[in-house]
Amino acid sequence: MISIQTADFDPAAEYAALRDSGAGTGAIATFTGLVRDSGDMKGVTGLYLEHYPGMTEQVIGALIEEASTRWNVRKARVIHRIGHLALQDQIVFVGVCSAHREDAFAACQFVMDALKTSAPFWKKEMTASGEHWVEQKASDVARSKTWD
Amino acid sequence: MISIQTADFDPAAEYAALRDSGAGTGAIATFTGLVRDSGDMKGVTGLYLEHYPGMTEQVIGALIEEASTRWNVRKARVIHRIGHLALQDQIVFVGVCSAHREDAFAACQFVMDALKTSAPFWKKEMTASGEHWVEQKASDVARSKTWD
Amino acid sequence: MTTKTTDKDNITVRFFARLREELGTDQLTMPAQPGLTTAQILAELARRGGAWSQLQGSQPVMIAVNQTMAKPSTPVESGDEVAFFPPVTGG
Amino acid sequence: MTTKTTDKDNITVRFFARLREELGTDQLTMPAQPGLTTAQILAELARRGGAWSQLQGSQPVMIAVNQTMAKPSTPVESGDEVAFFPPVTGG
Repeated sequence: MISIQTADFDPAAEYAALRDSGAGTGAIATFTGLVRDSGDMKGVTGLYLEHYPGMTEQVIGALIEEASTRWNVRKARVIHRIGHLALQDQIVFVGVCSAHREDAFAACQFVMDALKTSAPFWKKEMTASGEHWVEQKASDVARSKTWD
Repeated sequence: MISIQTADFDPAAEYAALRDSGAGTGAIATFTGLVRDSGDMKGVTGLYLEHYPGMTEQVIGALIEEASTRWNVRKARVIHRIGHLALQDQIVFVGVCSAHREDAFAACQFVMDALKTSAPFWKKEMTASGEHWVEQKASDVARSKTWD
Repeated sequence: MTTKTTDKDNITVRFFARLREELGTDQLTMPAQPGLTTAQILAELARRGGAWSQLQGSQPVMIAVNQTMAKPSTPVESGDEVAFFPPVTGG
Repeated sequence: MTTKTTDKDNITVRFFARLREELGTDQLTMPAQPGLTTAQILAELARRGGAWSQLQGSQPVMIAVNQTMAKPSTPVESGDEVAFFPPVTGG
């Protein structure tokens, strides 16, 4: 399931939903991204997140499908927030439950890594000295390519 | 922080404690292991977990320290249950918060992989046809060696 | 899943993030032409000058056609939704 | 962090999991001897025969001295806590 939303999310509720997946589930891996005080610039006070409605859901849906063909995935959940976010706010949640530990970790990290370089989101950082659009990081592109 | 306990744990409370780690935290990775209906045998109905008190805490403490020298780790939490567990019960929790996504994933997975082959826990599976001690898996040993 | 905002005889062109802000528009329509590609749309828009020049500048421009990642050579037909945007930075 | 259950002139030997069950004991003490190693302790215990033979059998036996992973060649002194157990299977 994929949600793109301005509202905050509750990782506890998401974990409970992932866990409710039958007696074959042996492993749940989750990742949560938070607004950090230093991104491209130091002294970040908040973020603005824009996306491409429709395409975003399509891209993330395809990533979950790809993960499901590569690993044992019993359930997967992606939430990404958009709009204005404050420091320490939750941005993104990826949760995967699987029969096996390695599969849960791999699928969760794959979806997260691939999302960063292929899902149409754009981040603007707010700082005391102004706002600016975040540049894509070569390290994120490299990291994403490790799954090819 | 490390807890070895017979009682269940609450991943939501653990996540909240990991998140409460300052504005430099950008990423939280968690892993939870559950009692699955098929392990070494099919039709598992429960587990019994024994450990070596004192040594367990020492080994896991050393793994967290090693993770902290290899990656950015702002906080790490390990909980492992012992005693009798029922199907779908939570067995183990590993949570790491970090400035960076890759570090959170790597430290969390490293601690989990290394714990499986170096922390003195032993699992006995209960099935309709009797109980038996679980054998260490070559795949777990191989997986753990990938971090050397 | 495609939620097209197009009309049938034209091509809808959308812009996001920094491009949207710098071009001062989030959407425009262009007439369809036989054999049209996304590269030709970029070239035509770049001829407007000013901020539009960056569509053929040194900064990378990502392309989607009907909400799927596309290339400069991807053909575009009437009714299609084309989008141009900077490299993505979500997560 | 070490919670030794030893007495000062002897070596405490502990067993866990399948070994504990099959040997029918979780702990015993042995007199310390100069130059003693964990391998010599295993050999001496294996001479008891029966289930004890497996301490020198084909199944791997893991060794800890004072709650730290050790090797067959690890020296053992009076007051030490030695533990033998099957490969671990937690997580």
